[in-house]
Amino acid sequence: MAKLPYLGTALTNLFRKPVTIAFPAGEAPAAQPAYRGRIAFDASKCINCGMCERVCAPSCMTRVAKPLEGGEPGDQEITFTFDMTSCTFCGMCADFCAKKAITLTEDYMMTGIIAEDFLVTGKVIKKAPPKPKFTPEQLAAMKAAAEAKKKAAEAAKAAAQQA
Amino acid sequence: MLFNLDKKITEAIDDAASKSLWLYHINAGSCNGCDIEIVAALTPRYDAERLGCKLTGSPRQADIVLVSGPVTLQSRDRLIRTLAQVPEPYCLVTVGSCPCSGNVFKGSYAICGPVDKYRHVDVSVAGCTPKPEAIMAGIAQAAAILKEKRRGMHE
Amino acid sequence: MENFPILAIMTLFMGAFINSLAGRRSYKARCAIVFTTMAISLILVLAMVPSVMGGGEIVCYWMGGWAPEADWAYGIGLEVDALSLFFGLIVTIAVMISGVYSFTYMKHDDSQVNFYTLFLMLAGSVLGLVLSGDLFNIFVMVEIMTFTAVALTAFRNDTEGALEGAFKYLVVGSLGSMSILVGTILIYACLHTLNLAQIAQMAIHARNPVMVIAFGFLFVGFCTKAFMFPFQPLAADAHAVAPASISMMISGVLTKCGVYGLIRLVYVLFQNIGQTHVQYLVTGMGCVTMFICVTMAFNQHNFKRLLAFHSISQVGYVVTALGLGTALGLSAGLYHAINHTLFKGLLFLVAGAVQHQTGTLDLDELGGLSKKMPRTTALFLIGAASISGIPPFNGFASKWMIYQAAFSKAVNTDNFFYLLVCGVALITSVLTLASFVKVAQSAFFGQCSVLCRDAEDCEKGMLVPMSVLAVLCVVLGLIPDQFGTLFLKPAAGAAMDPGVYISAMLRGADATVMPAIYGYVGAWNPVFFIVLLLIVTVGVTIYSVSAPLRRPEPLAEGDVEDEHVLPENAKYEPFFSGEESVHSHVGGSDLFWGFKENWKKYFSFWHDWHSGIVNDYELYGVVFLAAALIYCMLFV
Amino acid sequence: MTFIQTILNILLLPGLAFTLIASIWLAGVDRVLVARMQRRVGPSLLQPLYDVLKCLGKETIIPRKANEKVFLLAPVVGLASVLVTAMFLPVGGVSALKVNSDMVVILYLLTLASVTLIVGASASGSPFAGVGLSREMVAMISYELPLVLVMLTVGRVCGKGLATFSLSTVTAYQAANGPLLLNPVLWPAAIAMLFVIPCEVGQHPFDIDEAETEICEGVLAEYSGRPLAQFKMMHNVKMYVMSGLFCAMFLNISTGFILADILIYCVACTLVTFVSMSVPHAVTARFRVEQVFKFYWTVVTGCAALSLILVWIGL
Repeated sequence: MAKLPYLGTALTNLFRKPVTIAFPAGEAPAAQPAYRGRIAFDASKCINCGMCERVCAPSCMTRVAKPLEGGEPGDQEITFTFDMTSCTFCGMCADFCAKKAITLTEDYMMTGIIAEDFLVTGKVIKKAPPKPKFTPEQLAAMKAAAEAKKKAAEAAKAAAQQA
Repeated sequence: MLFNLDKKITEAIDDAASKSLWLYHINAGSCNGCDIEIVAALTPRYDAERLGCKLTGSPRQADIVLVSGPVTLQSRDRLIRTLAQVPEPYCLVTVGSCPCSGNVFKGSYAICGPVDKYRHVDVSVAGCTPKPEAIMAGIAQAAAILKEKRRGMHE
Repeated sequence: MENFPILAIMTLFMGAFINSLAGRRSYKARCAIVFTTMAISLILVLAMVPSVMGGGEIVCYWMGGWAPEADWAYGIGLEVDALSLFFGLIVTIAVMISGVYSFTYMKHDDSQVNFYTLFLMLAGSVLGLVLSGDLFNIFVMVEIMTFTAVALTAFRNDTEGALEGAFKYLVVGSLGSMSILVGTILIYACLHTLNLAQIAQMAIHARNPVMVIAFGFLFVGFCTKAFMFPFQPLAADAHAVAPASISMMISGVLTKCGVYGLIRLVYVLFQNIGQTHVQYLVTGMGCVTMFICVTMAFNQHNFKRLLAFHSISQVGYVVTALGLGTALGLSAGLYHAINHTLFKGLLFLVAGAVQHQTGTLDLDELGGLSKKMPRTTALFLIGAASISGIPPFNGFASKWMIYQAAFSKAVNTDNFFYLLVCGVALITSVLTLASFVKVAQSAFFGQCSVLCRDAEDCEKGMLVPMSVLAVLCVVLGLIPDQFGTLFLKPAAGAAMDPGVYISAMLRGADATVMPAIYGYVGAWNPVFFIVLLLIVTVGVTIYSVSAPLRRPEPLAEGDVEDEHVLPENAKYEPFFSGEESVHSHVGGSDLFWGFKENWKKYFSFWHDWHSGIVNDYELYGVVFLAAALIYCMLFV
Repeated sequence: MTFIQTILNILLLPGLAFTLIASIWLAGVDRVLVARMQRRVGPSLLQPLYDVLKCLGKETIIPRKANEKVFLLAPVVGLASVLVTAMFLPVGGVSALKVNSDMVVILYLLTLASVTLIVGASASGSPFAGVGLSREMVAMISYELPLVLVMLTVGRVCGKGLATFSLSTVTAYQAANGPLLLNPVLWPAAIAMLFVIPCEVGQHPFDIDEAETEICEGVLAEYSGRPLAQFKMMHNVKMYVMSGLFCAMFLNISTGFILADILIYCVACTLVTFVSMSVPHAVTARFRVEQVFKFYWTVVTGCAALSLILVWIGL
């Protein structure tokens, strides 16, 4: 028996219930708390700061910007694509996201046949800022006019003192 | 033939093919994380043997080839050679992020991946590392594909 | 009919003479002479089979018509009973096949006339030995046999070790001849006759120490001729260097002479096989020989050396069986004797073919011959299966009888010794199998070595004799029952009942002999199960042949076998864990590491024992002679 | 009538059909039991059948270095030889084939099965197969000695005054005197036989010849498709043959009713499979080759020899 330490265990195991989970037939068990699984991207929170792309080691995300259709000229639609087959699930993007737009969920069941099965995408619309009233030239002209006016006034003032 | 016997035998074989899945595992420069999870899928808690899985030692007997690792320069020829030696029909399953994309190693001078540059990948399991449940789900998906492939062979 | 034995012998000697006169002319003339003489001799021996084997007749011939007067044999007699004829058949068949094989095999050697002269003299002397009815005549024949065999061993004296092997054989072999001569002299001094029948008639009454010593000397002498235990290094050295057809003669025919001598000695001349201690002596010798030789064979990496040790090991089987002293044991021994000649001859000829085609016999250097020499490989597999006792080949049938004989002897006498014999025999059989697996893997399967790359199947002149032996191997395995009734039963009966032998030779003499304990148990009947095996095999084959097989496609352009094959085209390359396939042949000396590791001490002891020094071997022989004499004095 | 009966015996009851069903059953039960002992659910009972059928449907690759004929023929002969071996086993007192020394025939036919494995491996030209066949041969040398001793012991006990290597005599003796396992003198021999079974079959702790983690399936390294299926089936049938041999030699219980006898035989076979194959499989790691040899030639042979000596001195 000394040389076969598991003999007793094995024989008693015969009369015990198996410890196997029901999974392929039944429900997949939940992952442990704080498991870092599939990325969830909340586009509404994103401010398109780009920090996530900057900290991602395997560069698993892409940002594609294109002009927004039907928007103001200069408005952009930015597509965030997170490729799960490329991700290391390190969580850096979530940590650095100022607005908590990126979170790592507990969903680990990531199997697929084509690349599209693994993509997490989100679209952010970037509005062009409102137009200013004067162009820089106008501003400069206005500034120059004001300065000329000021100079003229000073000159008039100096002439009055001398006289 | 008598009582459609040949058809019945073919059906029985097709049926058996999706219930007996022998795995051959190729490490194409993996960090061993995924390898451990593959073995974990065979442990009592997950028990992939329920699906008929068994690890074999030779590609000649494999039905499902599991590839892990980003396909390094050293392992590229070996991977291709081993895949060439697997008898048809078989399924190629990549385990983890590396064989799909190269993961953090992407762009290195020593990486020749991803795997689908060389062979059609049937099922990919993403994760770094994937959990054993995910690997089993991938194997189950591969079993379905294997059945389809076999049906395709008959036609 | 009376003249047939002497004609059979003299034809061979005359053939030798004519050959040396006329054989120099051309290759064809030589072959014609040799073939004719061998054929005539074979036909003469076969012509005696129906009456001697079937009718129980005993053919007697007195040289020069010197028939016995007043019940006293003066002349030289030839007496052929079923036992002699059985061995005569073995001899003539083996000679025929070996000779035909030599025609092609020795084609490229020089001084072939001398070869065939010696060969026919060897054949004649061996046939003379087994058909002779005179003890001194037997000695003369043994001498001729030994010297021609020595000369033939050294025939290819340009090869390394040929002269050395022949010299060892000569020196230690002469110890055996000397023993036989001394034994003969002592018997003549006691009984004043040299005729076998007369000795047999008188020896049973003359149980004095001199006769016992004579028995010891003769026993050792015949053991030497059969290369039993302390003499096995000679066989190994001689076989390794002799031409293959001569190796076949030495193992298939010369050792059988020793066996024949032993049977005549213990069953007919002294009739003391009924004594337990004689049984111990003979059976013990057989067991020790078969076990030590098979383990020695395990270590060899020269194809023919390995076969040589196996040859002695199988002779050990024969001697063990005949030492049991029962009819079943003797039948089993005789059966195994003829089977041994067939399968070992086949294996030696295969080794010769391999040497002929590749130029080497070193198992470490051979490899992958099965693709280059498919026919030779098939023949080798038949031979190997036979010697390892794989059913349904002949080795199995005779080994089965040997186990049966040993086991029933053990049960009947309640003696543990025979049970051990049975166990040793079974284990030896497995070890035999193991070393033939080694040969198969090293030489015939696996990857093709450099030396074997250009080899091809040998010519028909060599394939045909080998095929004949292979067919005989299969046939004798399939009809053990019929063969037993036709040949073994009369032969064993003749040995078990020397009274008939004596009265045939000395007509009217009263023959007092030991009571014949004759009961033939019967061989196993493989027919039923062979049929079944065939049915199942055919059934499975049909299904498996209909399968879609992927035969290797030819190599793609730019790919070189064994050197570089593109990874994409590697489907039919052997699996090397993904590495590029290189030449890596598993085989040769280190194949059975797990076994040898545990037996390191045993193997190194026997390795040192086989020192290769002729002085040592002579010493072993002398010690064995002394031990045998002491044993005989104490117990027999 | 007897001819028809013989044919039926060969094809149905103790013969082909029964053998195939029994071997699938035993192999399946073994896998399930091993799984249960490791607290797993395990595969379905028909898993060995699925494996074999699946292999039948796969492509058969003949490697370029292989000798095609021997490569394909070896598994056929191997399967045939174990099937024929199974014919000699008495099921409920009836055996399909009888010769007067069937124990020796069984011994040699089992050897033949191993030899086909070796020759097939040898013909495949793979170095892994070379290593595997060397190990298989050493395993064979290891178990052959105790097996022979056990057979001698049983033959001695059952064939008083007669030379018997005959299984039918052994079963007849047991039918008259009760199973041999009740005789305490034979317990060491029975233990030795229980150890011989897994090694002969090539079951887990002794599967040194096809160690998939060390030498890439060893002897089977180059086999795929149909020949592989034949070898796998041979493995299953061997499992039944060895269990059946143990039952015939030590556990033959006869009630007089043939159906009950067959049932008892099946249960006994399953039990033997469990004790000799499943339990060691579940609790031990694989042996090394020289450990196997040492273990068999010391411990197991010792057990068998002890029994033999005890029987011989008349206990």
